Order: sequence, then structure tokens, then C-alpha cells
Amino acid sequence: MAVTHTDPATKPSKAQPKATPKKSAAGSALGADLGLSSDDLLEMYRLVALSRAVDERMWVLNRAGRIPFVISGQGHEGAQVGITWALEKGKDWIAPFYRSIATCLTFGMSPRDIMTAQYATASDPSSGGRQMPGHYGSHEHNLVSVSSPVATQLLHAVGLALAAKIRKTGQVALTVMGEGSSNQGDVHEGLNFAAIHKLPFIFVVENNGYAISVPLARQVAGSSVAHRAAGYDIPGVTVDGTDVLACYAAARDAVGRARAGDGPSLIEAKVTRLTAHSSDDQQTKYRSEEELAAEKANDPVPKFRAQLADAGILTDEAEERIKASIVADVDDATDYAESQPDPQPSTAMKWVFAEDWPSEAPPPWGLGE
Amino acid sequence: MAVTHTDPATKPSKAQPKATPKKSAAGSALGADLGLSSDDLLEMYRLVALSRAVDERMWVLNRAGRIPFVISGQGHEGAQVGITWALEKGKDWIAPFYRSIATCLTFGMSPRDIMTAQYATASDPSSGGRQMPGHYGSHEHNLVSVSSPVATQLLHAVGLALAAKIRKTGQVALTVMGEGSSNQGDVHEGLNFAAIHKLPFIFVVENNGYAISVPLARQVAGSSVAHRAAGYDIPGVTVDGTDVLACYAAARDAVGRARAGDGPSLIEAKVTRLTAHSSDDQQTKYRSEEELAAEKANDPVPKFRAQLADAGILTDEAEERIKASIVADVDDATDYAESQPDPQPSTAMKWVFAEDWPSEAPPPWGLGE
Amino acid sequence: MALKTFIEAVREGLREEMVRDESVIVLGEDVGKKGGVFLATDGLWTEFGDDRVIDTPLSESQIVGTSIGAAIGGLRPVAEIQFADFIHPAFNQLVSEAARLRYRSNNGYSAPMVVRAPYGGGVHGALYHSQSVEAFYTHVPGLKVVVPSTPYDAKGLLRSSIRDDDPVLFFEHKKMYRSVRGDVPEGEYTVPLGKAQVTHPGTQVTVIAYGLMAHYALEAADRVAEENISVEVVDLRTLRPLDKETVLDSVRKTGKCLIVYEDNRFGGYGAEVAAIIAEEAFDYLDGPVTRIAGPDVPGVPYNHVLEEWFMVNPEKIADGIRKLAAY
Amino acid sequence: MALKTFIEAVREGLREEMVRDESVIVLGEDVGKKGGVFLATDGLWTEFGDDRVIDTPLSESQIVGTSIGAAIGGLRPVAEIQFADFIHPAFNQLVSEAARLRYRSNNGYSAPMVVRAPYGGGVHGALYHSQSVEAFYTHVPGLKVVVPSTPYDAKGLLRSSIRDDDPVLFFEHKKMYRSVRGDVPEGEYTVPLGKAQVTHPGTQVTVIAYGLMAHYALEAADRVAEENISVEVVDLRTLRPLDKETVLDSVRKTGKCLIVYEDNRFGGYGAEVAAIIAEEAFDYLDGPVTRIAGPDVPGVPYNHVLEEWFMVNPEKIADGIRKLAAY
Ligand SMILES: Cc1ncc(C[n+]2csc(CCOP(=O)(O)OP(=O)(O)O)c2C)c(N)n1
Ligand SMILES: Cc1ncc(C[n+]2csc(CCOP(=O)(O)OP(=O)(O)O)c2C)c(N)n1
Ligand SMILES: [Mg+2]
Ligand SMILES: [Mg+2]
Repeated sequence: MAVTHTDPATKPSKAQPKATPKKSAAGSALGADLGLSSDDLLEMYRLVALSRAVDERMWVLNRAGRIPFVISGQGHEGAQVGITWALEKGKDWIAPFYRSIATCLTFGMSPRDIMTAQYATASDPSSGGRQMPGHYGSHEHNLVSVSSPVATQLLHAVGLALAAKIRKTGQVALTVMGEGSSNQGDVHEGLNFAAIHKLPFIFVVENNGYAISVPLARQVAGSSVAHRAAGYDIPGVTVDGTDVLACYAAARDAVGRARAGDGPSLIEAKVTRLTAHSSDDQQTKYRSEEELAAEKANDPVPKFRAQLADAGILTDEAEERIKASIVADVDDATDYAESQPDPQPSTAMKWVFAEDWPSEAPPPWGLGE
Repeated sequence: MAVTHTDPATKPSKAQPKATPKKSAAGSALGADLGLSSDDLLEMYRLVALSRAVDERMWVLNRAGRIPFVISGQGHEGAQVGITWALEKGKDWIAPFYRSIATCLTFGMSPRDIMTAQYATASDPSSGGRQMPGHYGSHEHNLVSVSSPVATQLLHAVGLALAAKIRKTGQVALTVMGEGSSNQGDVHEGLNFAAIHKLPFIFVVENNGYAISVPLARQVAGSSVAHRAAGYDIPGVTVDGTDVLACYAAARDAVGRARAGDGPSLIEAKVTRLTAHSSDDQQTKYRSEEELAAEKANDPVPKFRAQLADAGILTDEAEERIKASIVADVDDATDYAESQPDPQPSTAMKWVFAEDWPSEAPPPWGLGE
Repeated sequence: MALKTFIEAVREGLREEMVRDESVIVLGEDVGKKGGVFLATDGLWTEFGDDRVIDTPLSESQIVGTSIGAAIGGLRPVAEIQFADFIHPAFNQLVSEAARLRYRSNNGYSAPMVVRAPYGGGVHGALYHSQSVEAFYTHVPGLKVVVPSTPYDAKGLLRSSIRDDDPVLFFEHKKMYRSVRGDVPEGEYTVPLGKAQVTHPGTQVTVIAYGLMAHYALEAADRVAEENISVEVVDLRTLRPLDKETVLDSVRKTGKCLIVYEDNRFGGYGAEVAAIIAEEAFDYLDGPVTRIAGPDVPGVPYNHVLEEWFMVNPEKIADGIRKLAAY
Repeated sequence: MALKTFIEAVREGLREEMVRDESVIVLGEDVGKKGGVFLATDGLWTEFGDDRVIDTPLSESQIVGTSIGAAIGGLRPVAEIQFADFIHPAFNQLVSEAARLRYRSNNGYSAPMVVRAPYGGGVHGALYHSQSVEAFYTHVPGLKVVVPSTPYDAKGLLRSSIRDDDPVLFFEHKKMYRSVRGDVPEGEYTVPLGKAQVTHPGTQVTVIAYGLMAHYALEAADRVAEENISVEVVDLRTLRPLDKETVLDSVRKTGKCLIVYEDNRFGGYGAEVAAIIAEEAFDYLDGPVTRIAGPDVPGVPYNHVLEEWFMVNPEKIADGIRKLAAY
């Protein structure tokens, strides 16, 4: 494999302005008011940086001609880790979307799981190589299988919340999508149903200001998705999606309400899309150089790193350790995925249904074989 | 035809409590502050009472076995006449729904037009007998053809508003539906688009508290449709739908905004459904006798009559004259519709497309003929 | 055995499955207090309560999408779409989601759920309360499509559908709800999915039908029997997976085949049946594979004269049989 | 004549119709500044501005529903659905509304509009960027469905579609956008809807295809020509209304027929073509009406090995021809 193992995401960013150390009202350590320990924060940082590193590797592999397509979560990682951290792994449900790499990693999937999806190997746990990269999913980790038509997953999360309520499991179901996708009719129908039944449901919108090329003002009337919550009599908040702890706090509140039987919440996290929409897109056609340069200041990775460093939590030693583990993980995932076989054509008819239906087979010549 | 020509709607209702005469702030005559003359008010009253009379005749005909199905606007007429009055006939557009009898009559359709739809005659201008009663439409009168799947018409009105804006015609497009229907995804998609483009569009919801048997609390989260307007950054108001002049005022404001280029508005008119959902429904199964009795107090017909009588506008003489004209109109429409022929089967293949496609015909035996 | 109407059989099937398995829930518009506009769920809300019989808002995509999620979450939802005509807003959830969940996740996920909907014309329902929608879904790999024609089958197939581990669309011809009666045994029984039934044995012409048309086909077979034409009627019962074997066996025996469906002719479900027969029974055919179906207009018109013109009926089928027999 | 790519022909057709008729507007996701994800509308926004080239929100039902209203209001909307796979949310607006408006209003209303969508596999698009969706719409009376295969036809048929007074679905195989080139004359010309074309005359086997498959059919015809099998290829171009005459004439001449489509086999568009032939050309058939189509799985899988397994290709078609010729 001809891919160099640099990892720009975990390199200290010199251009990054020094963040003011954050103290809670009580003057206690960072995160303490949120019930987060230093270990928690370091693990959250590791996940943010790991997600970025996996993501950057995908682009390297794409440019090297190893994988044909990339869709990226760069710029969204802070919101994803912060929000996902508020849920209970292995218990709650998430119906993610195609940018949810950090969400999936935080909820239990591994870099190998993500990387085998890029290579569409037989062992890819999301789909066995059947779906495009970005369409993650894992029953083991309560991550609902992603499809491409946007916003459909909202109703699935609502249904999961309904099942949780009826079966009294105490689970919360969260879904997430972009702000452009939130204009689909399914979103209206689902929010209405979830609110009527006070379901333990959380709707997260990662608002990066674009739906491919269409800017916010042409997608979302009023330019705020959080605003729409009031129409269903549920709380809606907008948070800075590059502020990991603010995202965590908003999600923790929503989870609290959900578990208490107080119904759904909407969280709009303002993030930035640091890459083109996908490897098939040329974003310079519709975003100016100035805008793209300015958006770099909203990169959650250096921001969170600086915040933790300033708080004395991310020491040089810890950063080195994390960086090394990430490089090792990403290399391992890439090597693993590279080594995995393609699925066999003989398996391609499997899992249309739980059983096979031989009576449905075409005549021998029917597929031109 | 064995139908008696009573017309209970225009009979003075003895149980009706006396309404306080309404004066504008300036103490001027009723309606003057709204720019409505006494003649306007009398014509509005005639339309309200005519709609009721046509509607009641439909039920009589249904019970007499003359027409198989009725879907009714009883209880909605005040809102419909008040709101429609604010639009310009022959210029603006309305995409109505199945309860829009008063809307259609106010916008130019005749009792004959409504009654031939009940009989599904060849001459029925709405559909030539192809659609169920209630599915009105008239290109002549800018009333978009009604279909059954609810809420689809919202997008058609939005498209009409888009065309009006692009073609600079100065037209306004209004659509109307029940509150249950407003939970369809199309409503969200259309409001968002109309608001983004500041289209001359008005969304009216006739909220009668039920979607067939499902009460408001199980249909509409937060129980207010008007509330949802804020999510799209457009004005939303709730009006008493039994108050004809309040409805007119709200619509006039919305029309003013639309014509001024200030974009869409939402009007929720609180009305009551005085009948079962349709002639196929038994509403006593899900509405109590007390509720049904109480709702009679919200009948817009006697309310408007009393209001005009108290203001000295609806004199006994005027009432007699209007009543006589209505009885004559309803009788005429019924007799006319009774006399009209059914459509010919030979016409049934017409108007699938603008042209006929003989190459598409099945083989001679293909329809079993 | 008790004589039951078609809708009684549906209702009993629902009820007994809800008693048997508490993960079975019913949801849809007006299914609660009102018991559904055709009363298919009458009494269930009283018996099982708000949690298991849910009056939804008027939003079909939500009904289906929520059912998918609930199925993932361990329930067995039985959704009612008030009229099959109104299933269209849920098309994306059915085709992109329910049908594909298992395949796209390589068996990681599945959506065991049933979507019931009354379909069909002949009841003055006009363009939007008469539609046959099966062809849209029989084309979609990953969906099972069931159309019972008798109370016995309705109950037995509904039970199998609810127990099936994949999404099943269950279409009930609304004209049969009260007009069709039949024996339904007391105890528990199921009818397997994917099995057609020869409901009238014969030798000269095979008539393939389902739903209401399966009854009309029997009537037509009786009519032409008097003219000494021996007809074999195959009631498909499950449209997908199709029981090709039963169909092909019959046609290979009779050599002639008429396919009957109420839906628009062009591209309707019967087209696939015809294509399969033309392809796989060619050597046995003594006449063209013919079809009698609804005319190609965008819906059943309301006026009774036009509705009669539209509807396939026993006499039209008998005519088709006569022509084919004489071929 | 200039050699143009398929997508250039589409773009030119759009542009020239917009120049000709100012009521023509284009709307869809990313059709503005970006010029569409495949660049079909590239440059139109610069030339015609915000009013006539509208970047819509991400809501397909709105795109189609608004187009219907705009058409009633005197515009001629050409909507782009970014991928045919994402037309499903608009199913209700297309089937219940666009298709039925004229019929239900007894010619009082109509919806002259075009919905363009890239369809088809073979481009690593996986389950949700590869779908063939024509069968869902060819079944619906009131909709016209066009699938061009050459740049010449794409431009000429697009012109006719925009000028047509009824709704037209216009599906473009995305694999052809840049890989297929052909002559496109300078001046104005149209290609009529509803007319198929014999693109390769022959005597022994008729192959019926459309879109990308029309090219593969020609390649297959060339391959088997070396084996002295004479194939007639019919490119349908318009799927509905179907040009039955051209199809039946060809099959009555050759006596053998292979129908090729990329969509899932069961209930795909080719089923109707097969059924028509089996019914109306029976006396002329010297072999079964056969079909080669995509396998019945819920979508084209992503991995290249599986994608190749799924896709119909010239060799598979050639195989089918050989078997039929030898019959
Ligand atoms: C129903 C549907 N229509 C169109 C697309 C094509 N598409 C994929 S992503 C996308 C833009 C999504 O924008 P947004 O929701 O803001 O998410 P972002 O990509 O910005 O994170 C579009 C149009 C799709 N996947 N599904
Ligand atoms: C898409 C769709 N689903 C279901 C129906 C059946 N249906 C007809 S009217 C109705 C209730 C409508 O309630 P609402 O919108 O409140 O209007 P109302 O009848 O109360 O005036 C239902 C469920 C339909 N016509 N369309
Ligand atoms: Mg976005
Ligand atoms: Mg209502």
C-alpha cells in the first residue's frame, strides 16, 4: 500500500489562537460542572482526533486511487462526539447519517469497521460491501443502518422511541442529519408524532450551512432549524457545534428530558463543512476562497485540543500518547481493510428475505448467465 | 323527485342568543372599518346561508337515496366566505378541499355546479362525474381541481404563487385544508419553499378539532397549527372561524402582505364540524352527545345572521328576500342536476392525455368486451 | 367452523395475534375508538388500550416509517393505511427503507411488520378510493405482497404475515369486506405465504386471479361450465414471492391461460405472470397468454355507468375464457 | 453536425427551449450555481438568472408538487431530481396528482411539465444511486415516460417533452452522460414521443431495449453477427405511450424476441412488453419470449465484484441471443 502515514489532524496547529481556559461557575476543573472527569475529556478528545484522522486517511486513499468515493465528517466531529457522549452505549439508539463517523466511533464502532466500509469488503460490518462508504450501521452497537435518501431515518428513530416507551426499556433514540435534509416532509411528520406521544426522542441537526451547493438561506426559511421545535411544543436549542462541551451539555439535557418522560428535543449544532460535499464535488464553484479560509477557524479539532491543553488536561505527554495510538489505529484499520477480500458474487442474492425463495428464481437464461 | 324543499338554514333560529351589535372603534357601521358595505355584508350572508342550504339539501338527497355520498362543509361556511371574500375573483387562485362548498360558491361556482357534482352528471363542471362529490374544481373560476389525498394541493398553490411571482401577474394563491391534513409532509415542504421565496401564498387551516375520529390532541402536537408558522418565519394567526368578519380581516391582511411581496401567511380558523365526517361516518361513536350539543352554539350561520340583524343590516325584508332566492337556487340546482344525463362510457377513455394514443389500446379482447 | 365475513376474519386474526404476542401493535388513522373506517380494528382499542392500538396523525409516511423503527426496536407493528390509494406518501419508506433494510445491512437489520390496506373498486369510491396498488410493490425485491380472497385465507395469511420476519403488504379488497363470507375454523391455524391454490380444477383453460377477481373467476368458470368449457382457476393468494410452480403446472396442463386483474392493464401485476408463462411454459401453449384487466385510465371513475365500464366482472372474464377456449 | 456527449445534448436542449419559450423554468437541487451534480444545467443560472433556474430546498415532493402548480399557472417547469432513486418521496405527487389532473378534471386542468432524473447502475453508485425506476411510472396512465439512448434523441426528445401538454418523466442513464457521444445537428429539430426506432435491422431475433441497454444490445448484435446470427434491435425511446406497432412488426418478422432491461426483472417494464408480445404476436412466435434483466435484489450493490454480477452487459445479452437463436 502506497499511502504515507502522516496524521495532520493530531499535529499541533500553530495558527490556532490560544483559547481562554474555561472554568465552570464554581471555578472547578473543566467539565466538572457537567460531571465529566479528565479521563472523560481525554477520551472525548481521542475520539474527535481519531475521527479526523480516519477521515483524512480516507481522502489520502481516495487520491491514491485506492477507494473510489469519500464522504466526510470533517468539521462535524466536535458536535458528534459531544452529543453522542450523552447517550448510553449499548442501550440507547442512534440513527446516524453519512457524516456520522465520529458518532459511530463514539458509540462503539472501530476504525476497522469504518475502513472496511470504504473498501467495501466482505467483512464490512455495515453492509458487507453492499453500500457506498458513509452508509454505516451496526446492530451490535445500536447504530441503525444508514440509507441514502435523506431524513427517512428520523422516523426510524421515532419508531425506536415508540418501542422503548411501549416496552418500558428506558432507552432514548436519537437521530441526526444535515439542515438541508431537515426540510423533508418526513421530519415534520416524525416530530409531530414524537411530540404528541412524548417519546424519548432527540433530533439533532448538524447545520453546516450548505446542502451540497445550496446555501442556508435557500434551504431553510428563517435560517434556523431550532426555531421549528416550537411549532411542535418541544424545546429547540442552537449550540455551537465546534464546542464539544456545549454540545454535550445540550444533549445531556435532552437525554434527561427523554428519560424523564418529558418528550422529544431538538438540537441544532452549528458546524462547518471543512471539505467538499464529497469526493465528487468541487466546492470552489460555489464557495469563495475567503469563506473557505475563514471556516478553518471553526475547526473543532484544534479548538478542543487547545481548550483541553489550556485547562491542563491535555498534557504534551497525553497528546503524544493519543496521537501515537491514533496513528497506530488508523494504520491498522487501513492495512486490515486492504487485506480483506471482496464479497463473493455467490452471496449477492442472500438476505433479500430472511429465507431464500427458490421459487422466485428466474429461468436459467434469465440473468444472461 | 321526492325531496321536500324546506330550508332550515335560513329559518330564524329561536334558540340563538341575541348577539351584541358590533361597532368599530370609530363607532361607524358594522364592517365599515374593514371597508365592507352593507351590500357586501348582505351578499356575504347570502353566501353563508346558501352554502348551508345546498349542503343540507345534499343530506336530504342522500337520505332519500338520490345520491350515495355526502361530504359536508357545515360549520365551516363562515370562515370560508369571510376568507374567500378577501381574494379577487377571476384573478387570484384557490386550491380548495372537500369541505370548500362555501369557498367555491363565493369564488364563482354556482349551486348547479355543486349539485351536478353530487349527481356525477356528464355536465358536472368539476369532473364530468368522474370524481366523488366534494372534489370540486373549475378552471373558469380559478379553483384548482380537488383530489382525495389530503394536503397535496398546498404545493400546487405554492407553485401557482411561484408562477405569479415569476410572471409578475399580481395574483395571490391560497390553499385550505383541515388541521389533521396539515400534518402531512407536503405542508412542511411547501411552507418552507414559499417562505424562502416570499411567495404570494396563503395557507388556511380550517381546524374543526377532528380528523375523522381523531381528536386534535392526537393529531397536532401543541394543538396549534398557527404556531407552526413561526418555524418558517412567517406570520401565523388563529381566528374564530365562526366570526365571518374576523376571518375576512385576517385574510385581507394576508392578501395585503402577499400582494406587497412580503411573502406567505398562515391563518388557522377554529371551526366546528356540525355533521359526521361524511355520510359514511357515525360520529356518535367518538363524540359525546354533550359535545355535539355544545358545538351547535358555534354554528356560524345563526351567529352571522344575528350579528347582521342586530346591526340593522339584515332587515326582515332582506332576510325574506335572501331566503326566497336561496330556496329557489337550491331547488333549481337540484332539479337541474336530477335532469342531467350520466356520462357516456364511450367518453371514459378521454383525457388521459391531451391526445388519444390508439397505439396504446389493448387487444380487442383485453378488456373483456 | 363458523361462517364469517371477510372483515370479521381480518379482525379476529389481528386480535388473536395481539393476544398471542404482546409485541404486536396496531397503528393507523382512526384505528382506535372508531375501530377503523371499515371497522377492521373494531374493539381492539377497548381490549388492548392506547399503547397497542394507536390512532396516528394523518401522515402515512410517518405510519410506515415509525413502524420500521418500532420493528427494529422489537415490536411487530401492523399498520393500517386507510385506503390503499393513500399509501403513496409512504412509497419512499416502503421501497427505500422497509424493503432494503435487511439486504443493505447484510442481514444486520430487518423490519418485521405488516402494512394492511383496503384496495379495489366497485364500491363508488372513484379515482382515489378504488385503486389497486399491488404492482408498485410486487416489483420491489424485499417486500412480500399478500392478497387473500376468502375469510379463511385472510385470517390464516394475516397470521403468517404478522409472524413473518420481513415486511409484508397485505391488501384486502374492500368490496369483499361484508359481501364475502366463508368458513373460519375456531382453533389456531395459519396459511403459508408464497403458496397459490387451485380453487377450481379444470382442463382446458387456466384462469389466474387474486382478491376479488378470484371470486369472479370462479363465477366465470361456472358460467362457461354450462357451455362445456373446463376451467382451472388458480388463486394466487401471495403475489410475491410468487408460487410459480403451481401457475406453471396448471398452464402446462391446460395449454391456455387467462390472467385477470382489476388494476390498470399496462404494467400491472398480471404482466409479470404473463411474461413468466410466455417464457417458461412456451412449449405447452396452445394459445396466446391473454389478460383481462382494468382499462388504462388514471382511476376508477365515480359515476356508476363509468364505474361499471371500468370494472372487470364475471361476464367479461367468461367472454375471455370463451375466446381463448375457441382459439 | 457536431459530435456531442449525451449530457451536452441534454444541456443544449434545455438551454434552447429556455431561449425559445420564456415560460420554461428549471428547478431542482443544486441546479443553480453548481449546475447540477452531473452538470446538466451548467451555465443556465448565469444565463437565465434566479427566476428561471431555481435551487430548491432538499424536498422532492415539493419540487414536483410546486411544478404542478407552476404548470397550472402558465409556466413549463423542467424539474431535476438529483438521482432517480430520490424520486420516491414525490411518488404521491406524480401518481395521484400530475398523472390524474387532466383526467379527473375532465380536461379542465393539465400539468405540462417535465421531470428529469439520472438513473441506472454501473457507476459505483450502489443501492441508492443506481436505481432504474421506470416501471413504477410506466404503469401509471397519464404519465409519459421517455428514456433516450443517443445524444440526438436526448435533445430531440427533451424538446418534444417540454412542448408536450402532459407530464413527462425523462430518465437519463447516468453512465451515458460522458461515455456516449453522437452527432447532434445544429438547427432545431425534434424527435416525436411515442415512436420506437429500429437501430439495427435483422431477421432472426428481435432484441428490445432502451437507454444504456440499447447500446449494449447493439454491441451484442455485432458480436453474434460474427456467428451468423442476424439480430434486429429495437430502441424503444418512449416507454409510454409504447410504440406497439414497431415492436410487434419486428417480432412478427423474426419470430423470436429477447427483452433487455437493467431494472429488477420481476415486474419490470420488460414484463409488459413480454406480455404484449405473448398476447398479440403469439401466432408468429418460434420461441419463448425471453428477458434478460437485473437480478431481483433490492438494489445494485456497491462492491465492484457485486456490481458486475448485477449489471446486464453485452456478453450476457449475446448469450441470451445465442440461446434463443438456437431454440
Ligand atoms: C431524498 C434525497 N434527495 C437528494 C439526495 C442527494 N443529496 C445527498 S446529500 C445532499 C445534501 C444534504 O445536505 P444537508 O442535509 O445539509 O447535509 P450535509 O451534507 O450538508 O451535511 C443531497 C441533496 C439524497 N441523498 N436524498
Ligand atoms: C393522504 C390521505 N390519507 C387519508 C385520507 C382519508 N381521510 C380523508 S379526510 C381525513 C381526515 C381529515 O381531517 P382534517 O384534515 O382535520 O379535515 P376535516 O375532515 O376535519 O375537515 C382522512 C383521514 C386521505 N384522504 N388522504
Ligand atoms: Mg448541510
Ligand atoms: Mg379536522
